[in-house]
Amino acid sequence: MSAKFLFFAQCADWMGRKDMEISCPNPIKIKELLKKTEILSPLVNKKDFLKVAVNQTMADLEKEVCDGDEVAFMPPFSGG
Amino acid sequence: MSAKFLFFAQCADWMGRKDMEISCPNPIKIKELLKKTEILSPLVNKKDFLKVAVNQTMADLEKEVCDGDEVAFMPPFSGG
Amino acid sequence: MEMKLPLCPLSAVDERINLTEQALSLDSAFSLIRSPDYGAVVLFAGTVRSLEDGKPIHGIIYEAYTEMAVKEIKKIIAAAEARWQVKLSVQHRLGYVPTGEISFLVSAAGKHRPEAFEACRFTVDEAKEKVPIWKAQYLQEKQGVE
Amino acid sequence: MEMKLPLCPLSAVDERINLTEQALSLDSAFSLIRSPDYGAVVLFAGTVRSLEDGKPIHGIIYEAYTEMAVKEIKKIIAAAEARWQVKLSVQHRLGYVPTGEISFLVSAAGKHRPEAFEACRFTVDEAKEKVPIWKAQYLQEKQGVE
Repeated sequence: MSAKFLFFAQCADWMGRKDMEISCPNPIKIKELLKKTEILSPLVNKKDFLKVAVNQTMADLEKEVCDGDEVAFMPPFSGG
Repeated sequence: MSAKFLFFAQCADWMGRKDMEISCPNPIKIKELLKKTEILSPLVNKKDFLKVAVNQTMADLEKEVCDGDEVAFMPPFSGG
Repeated sequence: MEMKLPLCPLSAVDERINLTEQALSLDSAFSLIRSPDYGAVVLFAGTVRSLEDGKPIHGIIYEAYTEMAVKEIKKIIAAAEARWQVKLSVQHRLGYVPTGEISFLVSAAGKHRPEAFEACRFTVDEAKEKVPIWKAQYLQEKQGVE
Repeated sequence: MEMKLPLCPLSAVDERINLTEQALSLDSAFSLIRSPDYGAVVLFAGTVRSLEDGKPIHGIIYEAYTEMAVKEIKKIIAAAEARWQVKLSVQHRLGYVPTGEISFLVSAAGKHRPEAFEACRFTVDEAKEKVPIWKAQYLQEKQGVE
């Protein structure tokens, strides 16, 4: 399976990119994905600060990512 | 002495005019003026409903009208 | 280029009070009170509804005791600006105002949301109670100007 | 000629949500929600202040997760319109917004004052909490675009 990852605002700064595709063999919880995917390591020590959405709906780190999902990592919202 | 009287909104309808000068010998309370001045009689039975201002400041019927005052008779405000 | 605008110079309040027969504009009201010091602006627009007492109307004629109205609005603005550290504008349209258009416009700029909302609402409520303005005539649909 | 407009047809909500790089206008927002059925409109404009953390700035760059932002705004509008019987518009400017200009604009039209004020305030608070939009960059005065 593979999923599309989006990085917004400071998350894009930490990642050095705004989006990417990540492949992995099976559906996997976001917290596992963060642990096991080297390229996501810049986000690991920001875990308590991160907001995560899966398919444009807020999710927590227990949420499982499936094939074709859109996963967004975001800092706290500051619009207004 | 004489004072200038103004009639707004429905008060102007009842009086058939928007303003007038009224002369009287001495300073006089508004409630006495209403009682004694024939031309103000259309307002007498509206007393509980009337708002009165003297020199552009809200007043009650006990207020004394003096020479040169501007006295306004008004229905309840309905702006907005 | 830090421009610290003074908070509501008293001399400037006159231009933020407007009783007029012209149409009222929200963007113009905003420009009267905007400042780089303020992050929150709340505006209230009272508009003429198409039904009065269940009868269709095409407009309302508003009338004011103008000199007293301006004095009362000044008192309300002074009270609200002192209480919330905001900058206010109060405008009311006079004469014929067609259905759907703005008759009454209060704008409040403050540093943050709460004071802008509270000052705007306070000023709207106070103005409705204390400013000598009237709906002098309802102009009914079908019958034309009565 | 009594025109009873339907309350917030669901198909029309899209045009009342606007995430744009263009300047926001209060008069245009008003025209999105006005109706002869409503007598009270409350608008909230968030504006860019000239100081951020004590430092003078000349603007902010806003960024959004646009698709999700629109979905979240729709949820908030649906909740507020059901609760207060109002009609709402939510707009946010994206990209570079200069100091003093409007970044965020919420408009609420209702029959009477209380529901227009309450629905506007609720929508502002909810949007700030739930809509994925960020101040991505503060552009400091003197140093130019950093």
